[in-house]
Amino acid sequence: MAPAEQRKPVVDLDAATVRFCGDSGDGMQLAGTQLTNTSALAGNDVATFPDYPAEIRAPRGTKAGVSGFQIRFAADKIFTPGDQVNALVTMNAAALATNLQDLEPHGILIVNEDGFGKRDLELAGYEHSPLEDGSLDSYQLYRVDMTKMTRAAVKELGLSTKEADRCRNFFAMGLVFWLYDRSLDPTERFIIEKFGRRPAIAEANQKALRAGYNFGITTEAIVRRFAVRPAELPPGTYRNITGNMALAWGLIAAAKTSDCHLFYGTYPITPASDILHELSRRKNFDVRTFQAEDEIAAMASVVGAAFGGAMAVTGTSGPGVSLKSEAMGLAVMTELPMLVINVQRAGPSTGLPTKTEQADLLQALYGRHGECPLPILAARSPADCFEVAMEAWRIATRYMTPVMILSDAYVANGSEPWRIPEMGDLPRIPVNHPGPPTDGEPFLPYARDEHLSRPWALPGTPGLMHRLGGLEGQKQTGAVSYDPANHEYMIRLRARKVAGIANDIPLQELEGPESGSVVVLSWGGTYGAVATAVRQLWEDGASVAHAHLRYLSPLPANLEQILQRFDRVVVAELNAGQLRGVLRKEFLVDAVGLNKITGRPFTVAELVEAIQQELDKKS
Amino acid sequence: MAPAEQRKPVVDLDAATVRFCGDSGDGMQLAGTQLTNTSALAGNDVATFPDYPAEIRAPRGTKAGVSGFQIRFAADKIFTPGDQVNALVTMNAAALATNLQDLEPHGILIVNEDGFGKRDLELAGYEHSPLEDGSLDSYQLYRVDMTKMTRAAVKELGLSTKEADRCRNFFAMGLVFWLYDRSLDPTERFIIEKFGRRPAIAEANQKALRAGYNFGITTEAIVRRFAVRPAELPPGTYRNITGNMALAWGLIAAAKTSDCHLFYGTYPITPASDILHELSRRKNFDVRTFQAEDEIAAMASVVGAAFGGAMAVTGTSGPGVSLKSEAMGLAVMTELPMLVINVQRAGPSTGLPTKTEQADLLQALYGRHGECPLPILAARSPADCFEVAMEAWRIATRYMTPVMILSDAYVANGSEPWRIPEMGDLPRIPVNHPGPPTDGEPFLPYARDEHLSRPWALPGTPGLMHRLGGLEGQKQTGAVSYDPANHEYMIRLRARKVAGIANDIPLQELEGPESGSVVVLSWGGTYGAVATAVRQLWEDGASVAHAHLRYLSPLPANLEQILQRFDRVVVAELNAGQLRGVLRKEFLVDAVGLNKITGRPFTVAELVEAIQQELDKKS
Amino acid sequence: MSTETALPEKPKATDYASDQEVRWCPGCGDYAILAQMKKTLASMAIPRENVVFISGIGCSSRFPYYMNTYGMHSIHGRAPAVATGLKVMRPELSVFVITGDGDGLSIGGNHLIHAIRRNLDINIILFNNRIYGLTKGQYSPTSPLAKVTKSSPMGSIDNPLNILSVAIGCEASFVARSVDVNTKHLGMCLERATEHHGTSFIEVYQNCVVFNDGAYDYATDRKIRSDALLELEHGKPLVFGKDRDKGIRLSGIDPEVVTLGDGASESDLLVHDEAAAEPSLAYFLTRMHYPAFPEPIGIFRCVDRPQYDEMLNDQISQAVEKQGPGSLDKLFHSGETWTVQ
Amino acid sequence: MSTETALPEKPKATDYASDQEVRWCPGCGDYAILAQMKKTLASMAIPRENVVFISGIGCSSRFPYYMNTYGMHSIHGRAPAVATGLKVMRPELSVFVITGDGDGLSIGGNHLIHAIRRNLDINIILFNNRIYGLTKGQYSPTSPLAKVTKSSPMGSIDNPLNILSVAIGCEASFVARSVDVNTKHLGMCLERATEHHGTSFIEVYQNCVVFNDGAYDYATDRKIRSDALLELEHGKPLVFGKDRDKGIRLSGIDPEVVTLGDGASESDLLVHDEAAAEPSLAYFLTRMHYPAFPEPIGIFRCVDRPQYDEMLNDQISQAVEKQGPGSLDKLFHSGETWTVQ
Ligand SMILES: Cc1ncc(C[n+]2csc(CCOP(=O)(O)OP(=O)(O)O)c2C)c(N)n1
Ligand SMILES: Cc1ncc(C[n+]2csc(CCOP(=O)(O)OP(=O)(O)O)c2C)c(N)n1
Ligand code: SF4
Ligand code: SF4
Ligand SMILES: [Mg+2]
Ligand SMILES: [Mg+2]
Repeated sequence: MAPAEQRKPVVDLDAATVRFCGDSGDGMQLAGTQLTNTSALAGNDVATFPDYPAEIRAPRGTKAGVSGFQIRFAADKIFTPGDQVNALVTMNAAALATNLQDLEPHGILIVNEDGFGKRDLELAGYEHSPLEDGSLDSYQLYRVDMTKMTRAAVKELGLSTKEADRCRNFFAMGLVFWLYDRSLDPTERFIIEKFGRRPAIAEANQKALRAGYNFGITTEAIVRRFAVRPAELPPGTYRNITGNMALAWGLIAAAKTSDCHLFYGTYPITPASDILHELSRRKNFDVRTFQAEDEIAAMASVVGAAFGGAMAVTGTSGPGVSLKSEAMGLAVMTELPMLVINVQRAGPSTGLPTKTEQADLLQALYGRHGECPLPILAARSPADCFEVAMEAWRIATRYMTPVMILSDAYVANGSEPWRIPEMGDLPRIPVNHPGPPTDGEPFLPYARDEHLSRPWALPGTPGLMHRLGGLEGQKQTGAVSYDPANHEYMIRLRARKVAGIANDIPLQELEGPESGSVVVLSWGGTYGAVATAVRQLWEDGASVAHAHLRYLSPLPANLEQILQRFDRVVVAELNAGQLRGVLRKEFLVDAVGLNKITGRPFTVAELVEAIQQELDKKS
Repeated sequence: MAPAEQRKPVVDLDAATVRFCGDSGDGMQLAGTQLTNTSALAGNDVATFPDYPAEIRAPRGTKAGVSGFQIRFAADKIFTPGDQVNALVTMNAAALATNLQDLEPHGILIVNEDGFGKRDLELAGYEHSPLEDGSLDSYQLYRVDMTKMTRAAVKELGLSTKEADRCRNFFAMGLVFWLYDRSLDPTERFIIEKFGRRPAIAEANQKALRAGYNFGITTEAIVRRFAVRPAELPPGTYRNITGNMALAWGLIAAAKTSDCHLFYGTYPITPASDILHELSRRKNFDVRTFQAEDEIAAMASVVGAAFGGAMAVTGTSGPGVSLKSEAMGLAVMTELPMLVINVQRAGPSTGLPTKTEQADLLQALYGRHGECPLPILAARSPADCFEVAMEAWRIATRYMTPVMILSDAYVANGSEPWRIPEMGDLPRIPVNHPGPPTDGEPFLPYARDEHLSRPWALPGTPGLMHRLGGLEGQKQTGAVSYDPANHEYMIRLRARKVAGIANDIPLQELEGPESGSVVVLSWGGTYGAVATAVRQLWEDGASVAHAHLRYLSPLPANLEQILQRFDRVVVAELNAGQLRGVLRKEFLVDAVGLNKITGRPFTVAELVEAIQQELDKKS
Repeated sequence: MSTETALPEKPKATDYASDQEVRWCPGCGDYAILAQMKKTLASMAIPRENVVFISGIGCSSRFPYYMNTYGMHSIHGRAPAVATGLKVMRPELSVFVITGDGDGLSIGGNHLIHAIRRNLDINIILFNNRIYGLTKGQYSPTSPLAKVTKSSPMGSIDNPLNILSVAIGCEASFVARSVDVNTKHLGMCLERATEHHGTSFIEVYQNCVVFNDGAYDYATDRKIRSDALLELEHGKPLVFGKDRDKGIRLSGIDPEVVTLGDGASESDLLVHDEAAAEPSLAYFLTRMHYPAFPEPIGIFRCVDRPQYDEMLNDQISQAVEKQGPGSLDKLFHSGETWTVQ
Repeated sequence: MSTETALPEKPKATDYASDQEVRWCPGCGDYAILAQMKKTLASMAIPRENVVFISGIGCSSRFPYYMNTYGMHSIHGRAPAVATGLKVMRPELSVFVITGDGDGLSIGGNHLIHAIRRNLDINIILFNNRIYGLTKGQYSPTSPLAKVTKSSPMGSIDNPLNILSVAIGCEASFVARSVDVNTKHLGMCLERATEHHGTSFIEVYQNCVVFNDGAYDYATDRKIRSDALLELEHGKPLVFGKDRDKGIRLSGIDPEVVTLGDGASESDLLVHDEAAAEPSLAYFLTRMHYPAFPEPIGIFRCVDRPQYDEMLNDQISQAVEKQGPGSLDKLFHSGETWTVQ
C-alpha cells in the first residue's frame, strides 16, 4: 500500500543504489533482499551485492561484525550493483566507519542514532561522535532514532525489548521504501509467510515497517523522494535469483533433460554450501545429496556414482579443489562424465573465505599431476549459472569427461532477475548406455566414437563387465598396459578429445566493434563490471570491444582471430593475471593485465579509468 | 683376480653398453649393480638404467615379470646409459622377447638356454623357440646352459637346487666380467660382506661367479673379449651413487651445514620411498623420519616441524603432491622454510607408477588454489641431487618459503660416479632465529628483511609469542586482516619475494655457441640425453647450443636474452610441452616442443634426429 | 570373457574369472582369497553383472582385475568413498570393497570408519598382511611394535591399530575375521558378509611371502593354530584348543583363559552371541591377542541397523509422496515472480 | 602483549590472553572453555613461550588467536598432524590441539585416530557442539540421527560417531569428557590432561547458541543434570542422581542402572578404575547415553603407554650411542670408492 496523499515532490531517476549496513544481528541481509524483490516486482532491473563477515556473529558493535547488503535498481538493463551508493542506511557507528567511503559525495546518509552510544563509538574507533563533529556535513544526513520509534510502534504488542528491537530493520526498510516510492505489499506478504506462526512477531514487524514508511511521510527533515521507472526487459516471467540457487536449479534441470538421476556429493564450505542446502531440499525432484566426511570422499563418491550411471556432481571452493585434485585425476583416467563446481573465494590457503576472487583458474587447468586435461566453463552472473550448469553436463556426457565449472563468491551470493524458462523449451541432453552385446564380440570399454568418447556402460548390464582404474589402459580394451607407445597414444588421445570440444561450442562473441584499438577480455563474475565500463566508454566513442569467455578450456576456435583484429588486448580479472598468462602462452599475444586482488569485485569506475589509459597509449 | 694366461684377443673400446635381463627373481638388478661398481672402480665413467615391473613378482617366466638393468661404461665422460645395447644377457624367453629390440645389429646375445623351455616360450608368446628358428642369426648368439653349469659348480656344497639356481646371476656376471676384462675382486668382496653370515651361500655365489668367468676362458664359442680404458675424470675420490641416495645425503649435509635438525615426514610411494629408507637408517646423523598415515599428514607434519625450527622435508611422487596441495598453501601463507620433493613418475592418476616422466612441472607451478607461488628446482642427474638438495635449503631458509624439488624415476633409480666432497669445503647455510626482545617493542612476525623474508621466531623463545595461520595476515603483525588493500599487498609481496630469488641464483649457463640457429632447452633428468645429442651434432659442426635449467621458478635473469640470440628455441621434455608453455607465456617466444610421453627416457638418437630436423628447417 | 552374457545354471568359480593373468607373487595369500571369492559368488549364483569390486591401491587392490564382474581399481585409500557414491545410486548391486592394511587403515582410515558408521550396504574385505606390499615392505598400521622393516630399521614405534576394536567402536553391524588359507572358514565368512544387509567388515589374515612371510604362522601352522585361534560359533560357549579343553570365562569385566576340568566347566564360559544388541562381547573378543589369548575368528557381530543407502532412498520416496514428484516449472515460479509484456 | 617477556610470580589468567578481540557469538560455549584454559595454564604457571596451540578450521579453531602463546590456525582437520611434526622435533613444548566435531571427526578423523594410537604426548581438546558452526549449521558426525539441519532438512541419516568409543578402540591412554559451563570440572580435566604424558583426549560438550542451542540442556540444566550425568571418580563406585541414590551395576557383561536401597547396595556397583590396564571398563562407560543411562563425565582412562615422540628421540640417542655421532665424510666414503689422480 502506498498512502493516498503524497505531500512531497518525487524526483525521477534512471537508477538508484542503496546499501543497508549494520551488525550481523541487525537483519541487513533480509532488508536488502526485500528491497531487491520489491524493486524487481516493480519492473526494475536489479543487481545485488551482499557482503558479510567471516565470523558468524562477531561481538555486537564491532567493525568485524558489520554486515552489508547493496542493491542497485534501474530503469535500464544493468550489470552491476553499482560502485557508489546514493543512499546509505547505517544501524551503528561501526557500520558507518566501514561503509562511509562508498557513499557518493552529498549522498543520502540515514543513521540509527541509538547505534552511536559511547561503547559503539569506541568499538568503531571514533574519538568523538561523527554525528556531532561535523565530519558528515557534506552528506544529506538524517538522524533517526529507530530504536525508540520501533519500540513505540510495537508497544501494545507486549514484546520483550529484545524482540521489539529485532523489528528495527523493518522500520529502516519502511523508511527506504517510502524514500524510493516502493510498495509495501511484497514485504507484508513475506512477513505473513515467514512469521505467520508467530502472530505477535508478524504484527510487530508489519507495524515497524509502516512506522518507518509513515515516518518518511511525516518527518520534516526529508523533503524529497525518488522514483525509478520500470526497465525495458525482454518479455517473459521473471524472478530474482542468486548464483548458487541458479546453479542448483540448473543441475536439476540438466538431470531432467538428460533423464539422469542427480547425485550431489560434497563437503560444506563457504561460499558453496548453499548449493548443498538447496539441493538437499529437493528430494522430491529425485535429487540425492551426500554430505561426505571430506572433499576427497566427496570427489571419490562422485566417481563411483558416475560409474553407476548417475549425473554425478560435486561442489566446493578452492581448498576443496586442492584436496580433490588426486581423485580428479582418477576421474580423467576413467573417462566418466561428472561435474566439479568451484565457487571461488579469496585465497591462497584459507585466505579471505567470505570474499570473492578468480585465482583458481590455473589450478583448474593444471592442478593435477601428470597430463590431465579437462574442460572448464565459467558463469558470468547469477542467472547465467543455470545455463552453464546445463551446458557443462551436455559436454560431460557427450565427451565422457569430468567438467569443471568456475563460479565465485560474488556470482554465488549476488542476485539478479532471471527470465524463467519453460522446461519444455529446454534442449534435451541425449545420454546413451550400451545394452547387452548381441554380436558376441568382446566388449571394448575404451572404444571411441566420433567425439573420441568411450561408451558409458553401466554395472548391471549383462555381458559388459569391465574394470576401470587409474593405471594407464590399453586403447580400446582398457586393460592395464605398460606399453610405452600406448601410454603416449592415450595421453595424446585424452588431450585431443578435450581439444575437440572447441568445434562443438559457440564461437566467441564480441560486444562492440569487430576490430579497433582495444579489446577487453574477461571471464566469470567480472562480466557485469566490464560490460558496464565498456558501454560507458562507447558513449565517448572509444574504439573498444569486449569479449567475455564462458569456455576457458578449450578456448573458442575463433578467439585468436578476434585478438588479432585489435591493437591491444587487455585482460581484466580478479587475480594476478591468470587468463592473461594462458592467452600469452596460447597465442603469443602481449596481453596487458588489468588486475585486482582485494577480495572485492571491480568497480566500473576503476575499469573505465584503466581501459581509458590503454586507449590513450594507443593514440 | 684375473687369470694369468689370456688366450683370446682383447679389443679396445671407448665404451660398452650391457644389459642384464631376466625374471624379477633372477637377481638382475644385483648383477647390474656389481658390473657398475666394478667398472666405476676400474676408472670408467658409468651410467645406469634399472627398469623393473610394477608387480613385486609377477609369475615366473611372464613378460610382466621381466626385470632389466642396463649399464654403460666408458673411457670418456658419458651422460646416458646408452640407447642401444652391445651385449644383452637374457635369462629366459620372456626377457628376450621384451628386450631384443634394444640390441644393436650383430650385437652380442648371451642366453640362458634353460630359460627357453616349452612353458617359458608360451609365456613369452613364442610359437617355436627363437633359438631354433634362425630368427636370431643376425646376432652373435651364445647359448649357455647356466643352470646346469651353476648347479655343477656348487654341487659339493649340498645346497637345495632352489638355492643353487639362485646363484645363476653370479654365473652370468662372471661370464660378462670375463667378456669385458673386469676384475672379480669387488664382487667377491661384496659376496663376503653380503652373505658372510651364510658361508655356504657365500661360497656358492663365489664359485658360480668364477665358473662363469672360467667358462669364458675355456669356451670355444666366444673368440674375443673387450676392454674399456679408464676415463679422464677430474681428480678426486669417487663413488657410485643413485639419485635418491644423493638426495638423502644432500639433505643430511644441508642440515649439518645449517645447524638444523633434519625432519623427514613422508608416506611411502614409488619411486620416492628409497629416500625414506635411506634417511631412516641415518638416525645417528640426528635424522628423524616420520612415516605418516598419508601425504596430507606428512605435509602438515612438515609445517609443524618447520614452525618448531627443524629442517623440515617431505618427499613423494605425483599422486602425493596432488594430496599435499592444500597443506602446501598453508606452508606458503605461514612463510616457513621447508622442502617438498617430487620424484616424478608417469601419470596422470596412478599412470605407470614405475616409469619416468616430467609431467608435474605445471602442477608444481600452479597446482594450488589462489595465488600461491613457490620456488622450484630440478635435478639433472643422480649425483646432481646432492647439490640441488643443499641449494634448495639455502633458498628456503634465506627467503622463508617452501621450495619444491623435482626429481624423476630415471634420476632417482639411475646411478653415476659422484666426486665425493669434503664436508669442510661445503658452503655453510646461515640460519638465524631472533632471540627474546630487548627493546620492549612488540614483536612483528611478518616484518621483512632485505630479501623480503620474515623472521623465523621459534616457540620456546620468551616474548616472541605469535600465531600463524592460513587466513590472510596484516603485513608486519600477521594478525588476521580482512583489509582489501592489505590482501592485495600481501599477494604481491609473496610473489615479489619469490621473483626476487632470480637475483640470488647463478645466471643460466649455455653449452655451445653464444648464439646461432638452434638452442635446446631442457630441465631435470633429460640433461644427459640432450647433452650427448648436442655434442654429437657439434661433431658435424651444427650451430646448436644447450641450456639446461636447474631453476624453474623463478627462471634465471638472463634466460630471455639467451633465447633471443638464437633463431629457434627447442624445448625437449618428457611431457606434452609444459616448460615450453611456460617459456611462451613468459617470453612470448615461439618455442618448438620436442616431447616424449612413453614413460621412458629420451634416446640420444631420437634427439639427434629431431634437433637435426630443426637445424635443417633453418637452412 | 565378458562376451558370454549368460551365466550357466550352476555357475562354476571359473565363470567369475576375468581374462587377465593374475600377477601376485607365487605363494601370496591373495590367491587363496581370490579363489574363495569366486567360489562363494558361484555357490550363491550371483549374476556377474550385478557385482562390483571397488579397490584402492596395493597388491590386494589388484583384485578387481581378476574378477569377471564390474570393477574399479581406484586410488589409494578411497575405495569406500567410491563405493558409497555407487551404492546409493545403485542399491540393487552387490558392492565389494577390497582393501589392504595400508590402503584401508593408513591413508583410507577415515573413509573406512565413516562407511562403517553409516552402515552402507557394502562388503569391505581388508587383506591384512601387516605390511605395505606393493611399495616393497614398509611397516603398516597393523605391524607390531618393534617390527623391523625398510622404513623402521630400528623397529617400528607406532602402536598398531586393532582394526576390529575400531570397527566395533564405530558400531559396525557386521564384523568378522578369517585366515587366507583357511578356505572353508573364509568361504563361510564371505558368504555371511554377502548376505548381511549393512556394512560387512571382514579382516582376513593374509600372508605376504616376500615382505612379511610367516606373520601368521601361529594361525596357520597345524601344530599350534588350534591353540592360537578360537573359532566363534553363535550360541556356543567360547571353547578352543586341540582337545577343545580350554575356554574363555569372564573374570570381573575382563576375559580370562581357563582349562576345562580343573575348577571350570563349559557352563562357566562366555557364550558367543553375534546378535547381541550391545557390542560389549564383540568388543572383548577383539581385545584377545595371541599368545595371551587365542585369537577369535569367525563372525564377531551381525546385527541389523538401518542402512545409509536405504534411508537415503526412503527419504526420496517419502518426499515424493508428501510433496508429489517435483515439477521444475512450478519450482521456478514459486515465490515472488513478475511478468514483463 | 607479546612484549613483556617475563611471566609474573603468580600468573593470572589474563597473562595468557592475547591482544586479539574474541570473535565468537555472544553466549557461545567457547568462551567458557577459553576462560578455563587460561585459568589452568595460570594455575600451573606454565611459561607462555613453552605452550603451542594448534587448531584446524572452525569456530572452535579460532582459539589460538586468543591465547598469548605460540599458535597456529592451520587447515581443516590437519591440526594433529601439524602437532606431530612440531612435538617430535620440540618434545619440551606443551602442545595443545584444538578441534571441533567436524574438524576432528569428519575431515580430520584419520589424523586424530593415528595421533591417539601413536600416543604422541599432546593434548587434544575437541569442542563438540554436534554441528558445523562456522559454515552455518550443517549436521556433523556427532549430530544425532534424524537431526534437522540446513543440509538435512528431512533429518540426518548418518549414524553418529561415538568418539570416546573410537578413542578407546584406538587404545587412547587418556580419555576424558567435560562440559563447557561446568567450569570447575572442566578445569580439573584440562589440568589432568596437561599433566598426562601421552595423547590426552578430552571431549567437551559445547553449546552453539546460534545453530544448535540447547543440545546439552540435559547436561547443564540444574534440574536434570545430576540425573543425566555421572561424575567419574577414581576408585569410587559409579553413583549418581540428585540424591546420589542411583548407581551402575554390571549385569552379565553390560552395565545397568540400579537404585540404591531396593535390592542393590553400593558394594554391588562397578567401581571406577581410570588406571585399569585393559580399557574394558572405560569402553563400557563410553557406551552409556542419556536418557537410558547417565552420561559419564571426568577421566575415563589414564594409563601410561610409551609415547611416540619419546620413542623416536630415544632411537636417535641409541643410534648415536651404538654407532657414534654420524660423520658425513665417513658415510660418503663408505662402500666402494676409487680415486682419480
Ligand atoms: C596417494 C598415494 N600414496 C602412496 C601410494 C603408494 N602406495 C601404493 S600401495 C601402498 C600401500 C600398500 O599397502 P597395503 O594397503 O597394505 O596393500 P598390500 O600391498 O600390502 O596388499 C602405498 C603406500 C599411492 N599409490 N598413492
Ligand atoms: C578443506 C576445507 N573444507 C571445508 C572447509 C569449510 N569448513 C570450515 S569449518 C568447517 C566445519 C566446522 O565444524 P566444527 O569442526 O564442528 O567446528 P565448529 O565451527 O562447530 O566449532 C567446515 C566444513 C574448510 N575451511 N576447508
Ligand atoms: S608383495 Fe606380498 S602381498 Fe604383494 S603380491 Fe607379493 S606376496 Fe603378495
Ligand atoms: S556459530 Fe555457534 S559455535 Fe560458532 S561462535 Fe557462534 S555460537 Fe559459537
Ligand atoms: Mg598390506
Ligand atoms: Mg562443531
